[in-house]
Amino acid sequence: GPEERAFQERIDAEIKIEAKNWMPDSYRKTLIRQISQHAHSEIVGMLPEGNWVTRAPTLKRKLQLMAKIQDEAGHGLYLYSAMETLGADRDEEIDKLHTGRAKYSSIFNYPTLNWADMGAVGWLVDGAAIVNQVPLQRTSYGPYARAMIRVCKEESFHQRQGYEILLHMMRHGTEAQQEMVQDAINRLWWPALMMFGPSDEHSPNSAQSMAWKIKRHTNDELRQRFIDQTIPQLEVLGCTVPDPDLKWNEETGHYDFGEIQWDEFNRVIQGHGPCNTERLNARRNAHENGAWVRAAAVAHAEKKQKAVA
Amino acid sequence: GPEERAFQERIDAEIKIEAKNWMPDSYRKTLIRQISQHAHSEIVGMLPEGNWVTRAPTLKRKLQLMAKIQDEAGHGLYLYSAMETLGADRDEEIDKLHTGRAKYSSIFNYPTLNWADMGAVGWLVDGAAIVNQVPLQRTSYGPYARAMIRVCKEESFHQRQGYEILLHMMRHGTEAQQEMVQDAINRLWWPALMMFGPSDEHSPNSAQSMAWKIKRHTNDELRQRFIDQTIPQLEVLGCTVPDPDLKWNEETGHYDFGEIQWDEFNRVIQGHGPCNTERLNARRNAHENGAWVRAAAVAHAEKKQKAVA
Amino acid sequence: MQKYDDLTEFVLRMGDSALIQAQRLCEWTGKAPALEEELALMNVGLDLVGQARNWLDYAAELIGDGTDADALAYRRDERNYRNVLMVEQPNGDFAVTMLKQFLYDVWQFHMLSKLRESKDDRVAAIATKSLKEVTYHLRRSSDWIKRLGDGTEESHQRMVKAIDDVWRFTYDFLQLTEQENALIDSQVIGDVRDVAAQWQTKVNAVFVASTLTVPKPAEPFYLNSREGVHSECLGALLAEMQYLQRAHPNASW
Amino acid sequence: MQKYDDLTEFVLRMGDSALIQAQRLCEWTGKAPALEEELALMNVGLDLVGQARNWLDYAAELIGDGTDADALAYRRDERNYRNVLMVEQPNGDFAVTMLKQFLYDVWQFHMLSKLRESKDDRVAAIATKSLKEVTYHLRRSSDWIKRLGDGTEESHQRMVKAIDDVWRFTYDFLQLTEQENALIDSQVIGDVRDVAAQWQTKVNAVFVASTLTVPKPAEPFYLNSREGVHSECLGALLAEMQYLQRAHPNASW
Repeated sequence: GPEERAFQERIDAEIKIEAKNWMPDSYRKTLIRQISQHAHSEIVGMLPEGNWVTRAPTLKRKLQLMAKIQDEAGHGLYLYSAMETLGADRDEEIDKLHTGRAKYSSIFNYPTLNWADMGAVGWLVDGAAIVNQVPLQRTSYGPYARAMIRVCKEESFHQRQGYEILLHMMRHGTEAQQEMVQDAINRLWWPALMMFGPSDEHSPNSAQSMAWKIKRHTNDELRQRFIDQTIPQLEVLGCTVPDPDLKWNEETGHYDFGEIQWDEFNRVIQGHGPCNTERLNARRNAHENGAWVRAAAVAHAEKKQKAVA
Repeated sequence: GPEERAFQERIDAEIKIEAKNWMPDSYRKTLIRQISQHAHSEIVGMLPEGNWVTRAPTLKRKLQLMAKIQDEAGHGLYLYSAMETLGADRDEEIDKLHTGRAKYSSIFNYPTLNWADMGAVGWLVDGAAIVNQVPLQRTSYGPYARAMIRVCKEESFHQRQGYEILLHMMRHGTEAQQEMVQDAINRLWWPALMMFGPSDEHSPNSAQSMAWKIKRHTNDELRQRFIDQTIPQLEVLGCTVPDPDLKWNEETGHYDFGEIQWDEFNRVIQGHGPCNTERLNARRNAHENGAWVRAAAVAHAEKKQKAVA
Repeated sequence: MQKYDDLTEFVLRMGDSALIQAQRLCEWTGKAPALEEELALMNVGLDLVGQARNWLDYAAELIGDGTDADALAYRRDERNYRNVLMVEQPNGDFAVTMLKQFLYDVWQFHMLSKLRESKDDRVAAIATKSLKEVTYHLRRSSDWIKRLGDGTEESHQRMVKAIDDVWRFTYDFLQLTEQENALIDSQVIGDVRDVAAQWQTKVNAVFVASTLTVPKPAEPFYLNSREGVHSECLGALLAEMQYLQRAHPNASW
Repeated sequence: MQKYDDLTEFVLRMGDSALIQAQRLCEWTGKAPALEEELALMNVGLDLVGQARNWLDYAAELIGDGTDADALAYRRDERNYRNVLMVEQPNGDFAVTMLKQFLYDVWQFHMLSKLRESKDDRVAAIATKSLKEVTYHLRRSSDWIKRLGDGTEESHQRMVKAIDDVWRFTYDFLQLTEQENALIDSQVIGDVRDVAAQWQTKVNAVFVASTLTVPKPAEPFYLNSREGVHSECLGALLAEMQYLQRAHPNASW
């Protein structure tokens, strides 16, 4: 129809779609799914950090980690707001998370097993997130694009902080601390690469998302970009990644790397990762235990309104 | 009446009263109160130890503390059994504990604040308990006297173990450990003296209990005995007690000591000690959280019985 | 137990209280009743760790034996901690958590207000900076007391139970020691003698607005935060908080 | 991560499992549903710390660098612990606790039965001594599974939920490593290859008698206790358990 044509023309002309504009139903649904997954990831992502925030080793590191967790709660809030401009309901989408009908980033189903994980999560996980998200600052839906600008800025800060945690441990740490860093990288490297999603030939929705300019690069392109920018940083750390096939390819100007264990990826995505149960239980418990608090807030607001009326 | 006369003659002749024998109602009530308080004290006494059993510093110390806690549960069981021979109901008496109508030893309302407390509790608290209880091995009510024989034997063991914990820390410990020992003694000394109850002039029930040979010594006699036997051990430790008035009296052949803060004692007894709330909440929570377990055990036993019938 | 001079002890009290309150807030990560609260609890905690660091930096300078804020935070045992008893209490449900926060915020607010007038420049500066943050903390926690106290029947009952659970620890907010009075007399610290009354007035006002009954004033008994005689729960809190520094005594993080 | 020779690794696995299971039981002090259980839980825990000490004494001798059982228990971090994943899981309610105990007891029972036939005298001796205790543990925990599974509707539901919560960690009981197979082949340890099947048979039998459904066998995935890749909860457990040794590194207790 003419609406659909006008919509696509607007996109092709790089003019943002706003909440009030007409949009195809499937565009709306795709965005709601993507933005809510992103918001859920921010919220679930607080849990592995919550495992260490009570044990942060210095006041400075504690402050940094608390600030990061606070930012993630903030990201969750902007993203749910962006999602709500599309007519979605936050409670409904959160209910999908709690009942296993909505996804979140697979990486947060891995455990954080030593303090260096707090550095490695910042460096690798936020790093991978940024590579994914930088193009989203130009995504076609205006409220999402604007939320991403703010999110990316804060995540770049987290990434540098994470890297600095690791660098400090490698340069000024004891042998035990250096081992922690290498151990964290060993455990998080492949899961970080999986964050970009299936390889292009197994990513059927990508073409439509590209046409709508929701996505602007394929999963494999982004993964390669992440690897290319991360390996030099790895070398500065003096660490390695657990991939014997990783090497610089003069011809392509990129790093070659080994095969990702897609079995593991699929298993985690399907709910059978090492911490899926713990993460979802934690979220569900928080929600259930908070029900009386939310009810009280509503009841009090109503009383106040009545008193004014 | 003749029954009452026969009862008192039996007591005067040092023949034990047994469950099947006639006894005055007030003798029965006095015993139920005393034995149940004693049983409650064993159970509540596990709580301050539970605060440290997860943090015991070596496997040996962990084993000792676990064994002690196990023994205390066992003492609770014999004592409730002895009490039940008097026609009392365990659940009813425990309910009195949970609703604040029954007492337990005031000492367990003090917090355990460092590892040396586990030694000092064994040495001083079990030590005071033994001084109280040794004469109870000859108390007039048979089941109680026999329970006390077993209890006293195990408590002597705990006392020696407690003392050995402190002696090891004083002789082989760091300065920080030695400070812990003195700190524990400073905090527990006066509460241990209070365990013997009010001084004789304020202990109105004692005379009748003495006549019935439930008690065989006054509170003040037992307190003096405890001090006299403990101070030489204190000197071996190389520690002090927080009592400037404590000194050997050549004339009496006993230690003189300062005035006990009876205000503090009364306050603790009345439920306002430093940990009364925590102790009772812990017991109540255990009981409430265990209700479904006990119900299941009963239901299962009934099913099995039906299957047999 | 280590005892320092009067000013150091006082500075440790302010710093330790902020740190332990923040540590309890950290325990809420991922458990808050709404995402907005997740953010707000962490935000308040962040302010408090910042305040704690400022106080402990100063305490370390006063002690002057080469110690630093991290050593004070991570290597003192419970007998050497000086925090008010309220902040170490377990979080319980959201009612207990907000009540503890509120009772502490009222104290902080009035203490810091007066401490701005300290002759000791550092105390005055830390108080001035902290007060801005605490003004917001107090507004927020007061609002929650009202929402929960005058919300639903359930929330009201939970507040009543929360008050019953923690009120006995409030005597810390009402008492000054001889040493603290000496600091006031010499004007090293501002005149915080009125804080007890101000604390009572504010708590009263918020409780009344929240349909909650104010218990009679708690009386000091046995537990003594200034002498490091804490509740048993502080030991477990420190075991967790200090683990890495204890396990790796010579590490730099 | 520290790796030792195959026998040492195996001995650590047995010892660490007993120790961590016992530590979780210690957490029950004063919280059990009845006084009889207070006694029984502590009694089982006591046996297990005793077993842990025997295994860790032997591991220390095998390592032979002057370490001892206490150093192994109190100064290794979570990446060096070798316990099966089941025992580190949080206690949850009494259903979860008894289920974890039962699943572990079945494994212990069959492992120790076979380990008595080890050519290594120490392994055989520790197994023989431990088996007597574990026979009682297993009888007791089996009885509780039946009582709770076939008790009330509530207890049944709690057991169903407990199985749902922890079943995924049972793969530890079904797998042997190459290194363990090598120990069996050389008869250093008894032939524990049948333990997986025995474990399944016994668990099946007790579940059926308890009106509980047996889930399909858990599959190994990612968490790997032999490589020290544990659940997040182990870190917090060790922070508490090891605190005093960590805080006072040169102390003798």
